[in-house]
Amino acid sequence: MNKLCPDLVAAVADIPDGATVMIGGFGGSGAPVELLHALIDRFRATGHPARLTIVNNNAGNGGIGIAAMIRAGMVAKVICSFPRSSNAEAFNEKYLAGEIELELVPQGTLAERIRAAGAGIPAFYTPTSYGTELAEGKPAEEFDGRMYVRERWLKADFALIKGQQGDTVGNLTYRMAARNFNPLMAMAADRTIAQVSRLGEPGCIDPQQVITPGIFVDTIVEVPEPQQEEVLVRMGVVY
Amino acid sequence: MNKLCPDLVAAVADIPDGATVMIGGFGGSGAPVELLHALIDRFRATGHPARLTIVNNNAGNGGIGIAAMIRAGMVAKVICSFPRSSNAEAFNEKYLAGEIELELVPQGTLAERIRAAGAGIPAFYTPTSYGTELAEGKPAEEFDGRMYVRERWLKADFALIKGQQGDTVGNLTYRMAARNFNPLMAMAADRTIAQVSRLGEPGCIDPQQVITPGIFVDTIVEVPEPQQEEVLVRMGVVY
Amino acid sequence: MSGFNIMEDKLSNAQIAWRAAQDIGDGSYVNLGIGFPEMIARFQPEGRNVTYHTENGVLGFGKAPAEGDEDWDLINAGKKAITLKPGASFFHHADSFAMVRGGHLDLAVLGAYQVAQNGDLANWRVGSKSVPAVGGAMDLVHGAKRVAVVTDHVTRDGAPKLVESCTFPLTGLGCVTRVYSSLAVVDIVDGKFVLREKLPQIPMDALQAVTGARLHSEGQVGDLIVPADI
Amino acid sequence: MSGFNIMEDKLSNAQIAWRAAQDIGDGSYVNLGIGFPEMIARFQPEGRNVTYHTENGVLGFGKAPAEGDEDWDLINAGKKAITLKPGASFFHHADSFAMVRGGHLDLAVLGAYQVAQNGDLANWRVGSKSVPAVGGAMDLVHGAKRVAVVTDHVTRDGAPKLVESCTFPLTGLGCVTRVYSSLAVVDIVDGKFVLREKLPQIPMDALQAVTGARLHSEGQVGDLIVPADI
Repeated sequence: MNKLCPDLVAAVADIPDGATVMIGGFGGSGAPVELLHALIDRFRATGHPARLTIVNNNAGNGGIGIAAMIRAGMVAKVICSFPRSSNAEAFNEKYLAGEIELELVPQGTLAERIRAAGAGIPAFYTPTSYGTELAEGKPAEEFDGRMYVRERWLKADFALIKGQQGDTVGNLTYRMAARNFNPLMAMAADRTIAQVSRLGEPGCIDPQQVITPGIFVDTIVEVPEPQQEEVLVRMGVVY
Repeated sequence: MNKLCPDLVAAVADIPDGATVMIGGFGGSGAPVELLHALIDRFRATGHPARLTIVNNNAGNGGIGIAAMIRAGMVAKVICSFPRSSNAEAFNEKYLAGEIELELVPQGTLAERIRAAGAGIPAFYTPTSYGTELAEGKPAEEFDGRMYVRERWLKADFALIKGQQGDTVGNLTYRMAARNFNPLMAMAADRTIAQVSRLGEPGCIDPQQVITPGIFVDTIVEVPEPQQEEVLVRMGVVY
Repeated sequence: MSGFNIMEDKLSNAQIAWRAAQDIGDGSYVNLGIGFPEMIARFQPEGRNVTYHTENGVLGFGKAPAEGDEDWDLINAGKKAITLKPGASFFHHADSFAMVRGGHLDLAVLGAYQVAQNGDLANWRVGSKSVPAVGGAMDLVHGAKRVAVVTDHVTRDGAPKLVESCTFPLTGLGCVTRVYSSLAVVDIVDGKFVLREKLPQIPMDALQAVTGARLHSEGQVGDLIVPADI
Repeated sequence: MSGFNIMEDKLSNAQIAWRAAQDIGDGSYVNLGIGFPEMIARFQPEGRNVTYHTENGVLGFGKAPAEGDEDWDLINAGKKAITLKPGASFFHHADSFAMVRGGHLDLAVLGAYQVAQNGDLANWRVGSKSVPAVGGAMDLVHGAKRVAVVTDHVTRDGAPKLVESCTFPLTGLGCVTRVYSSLAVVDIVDGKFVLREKLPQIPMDALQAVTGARLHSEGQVGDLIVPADI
């Protein structure tokens, strides 16, 4: 019941080759940089986990985080809405060389597919992408005189997320717009691993202010002064 | 932009005959008792609004709130999951006399249909009720080897909800388990009318602690010491 | 019949609840249905940490407050007053049923009118005369990883509640995995009732006689032994 | 052609943004697309209260902070640093797109590669060579109550951006209701471009010549007049 994990190495030790891994964050806000770097360390030391499918809004930026995972060669596929960014060379090079697969999903559909997975909804209808190439091959149907596309849930084996305040039973809060995809991914993965800036005992978060209830979190590791992806990218850091 | 309404009478003045009205609350927690009683006052004085369709988890309890609306004769139909309660005579009598229509919806499906309406999702699949009489007439489909029922969104003309702290742009928090259906209904109605126990200026709620963002609220009225439905029922109050 | 009287010698509801509580593992997330199933929380074995979920948006609640200390904004799905344990959280109804439907609960325990050997459950409506009410039962039976039933083995009239197929309106198809009855513990495996434990005093043929479908056994049938002082 | 040079005499992006800003009513909830549309917020007329939404989960944000004051956990969908106004709120991505898809925004303003006379919009991808990226555009065009486009009237090569039908990959079908271009304000009504305003200097035939589909008019065509000092 105590979900506390002593260190980053142990937190990511169970992710196998070929896993689908959701990674929280939008741009540089809410990205679990330390968890990702621990995963890269493991890959460099052992060659595992390889051939990962990554789910994130973006496809990495600069030389750290997801971009560093891609460059390290551990990512086979990216499911995202917006692979473009200010420094997206890591993804771009692999993509244009045909070395990485891309599943492009409209941002709201991506969010809703992840939420649907967490909520036990295998499929839903959305007006988004109807009539566009991103709807090709998907069932379409009319409701109340308007056309909609049917989308499937999107599940993952693991979610790596970043919270602000956490407790040992897995309750989480998020800092400002760093919330983004994190609470949704926590619901949609078989195992959710959260890094938090502050860890406390149960009761340290007002029950009315919990954003992610602990039932959605399996492993929690404290990273007291987390790095901010945007800051690292601007400093030109390469991991 | 200032959504503040000076009094309860004005807050409910626009609800017309035949409207579908979502009413927040579960059991006695989170029920906007004062808004409902203002609506009853209006009906008694003017005969309007009549023939309402009410959406709530329950179908009224005791002699106040929804039960009093039913007894007053202003309700034509109830959409709910659990019309039974400790003192459900108001609904039971009308129902068994064939004077009120009931649409029974499983509780999770009710919540999801309301959320879907707020989120622009016209239909979704759920395993709930598959193979039961509540799924009769609904499309069913197999996903990943399991059967699901297709459910439609549930919209309303008005939502009457109860918050704890509110501000003049419509942001809301809720008190403990009084949250229940209130945030969902706020999203799903054309017009959402909220009573709050405390009203403040914008900024009085930490942006990270807002549960219902103001975009979902149209009218807000302060009721500083709201009555608690459960307490009124236990006191045997009849409105 | 070795003098066993199923109306007198059967387990009480409290004893059934005790037995069900023994199977709830440390660290589990559990939803207990309104009424009889709620009683299970009282018998949670010491040293096990169990987190209780209630449909109306509370995770991590504890016992009922003392009379007079109730806060009616802090209730469970049965509209009874509850208290919070440290680490509790509140959420709205859609998030609450995301927990249910999304398979995040380890166990849901419900009552039953009838359970069929294929796992079908009927527990929401007996006839068509009264006011129907379904609540969250239909969601719970398709959401939790395990769905157990606590029930008397027979109705007040002595009719079997474990049946070949349900005659009452269904709550869910093929959803129940284990039944804790007043006489036995029965699993549902591949469309069959598999007897795991029975009261030692009741002969096998007497148990079969009050069960509406064939009871199978796989290896040893254990003794259903419950502390007498419950 | 009365000496009108569409490359020199056209409105600047800032002037187009100013014109678009005039139509945003008091009390509106608005999403401004990344890049050029974001500029509209600068020209919000005094006395009007407009609440801005950004896809990554912020409602009620204000201007960019001074350089050096950025907090990179407080950004907009374009990953630019923002500040909060009193009454702001944070929410997760599913709730954010519930606002979008659920029809809660009064207006979304986007850029365009092409807009067709039936309201089709192409704004996410030009060819198949580069890395495709769609973001929230496909959600926004089907969610907001009104979808407006701000754009140059023609491409850098002088090709019309208001066209009979889009040749680039579509973002959404029949979704645009108004176009603010560098030469005109054009509504889309029943599958037709209806000219509402044009720069007074540009002759009607010159405007039609750089428009890829027939410009209709209903009554008076207004003068598109923008302060010169913008």
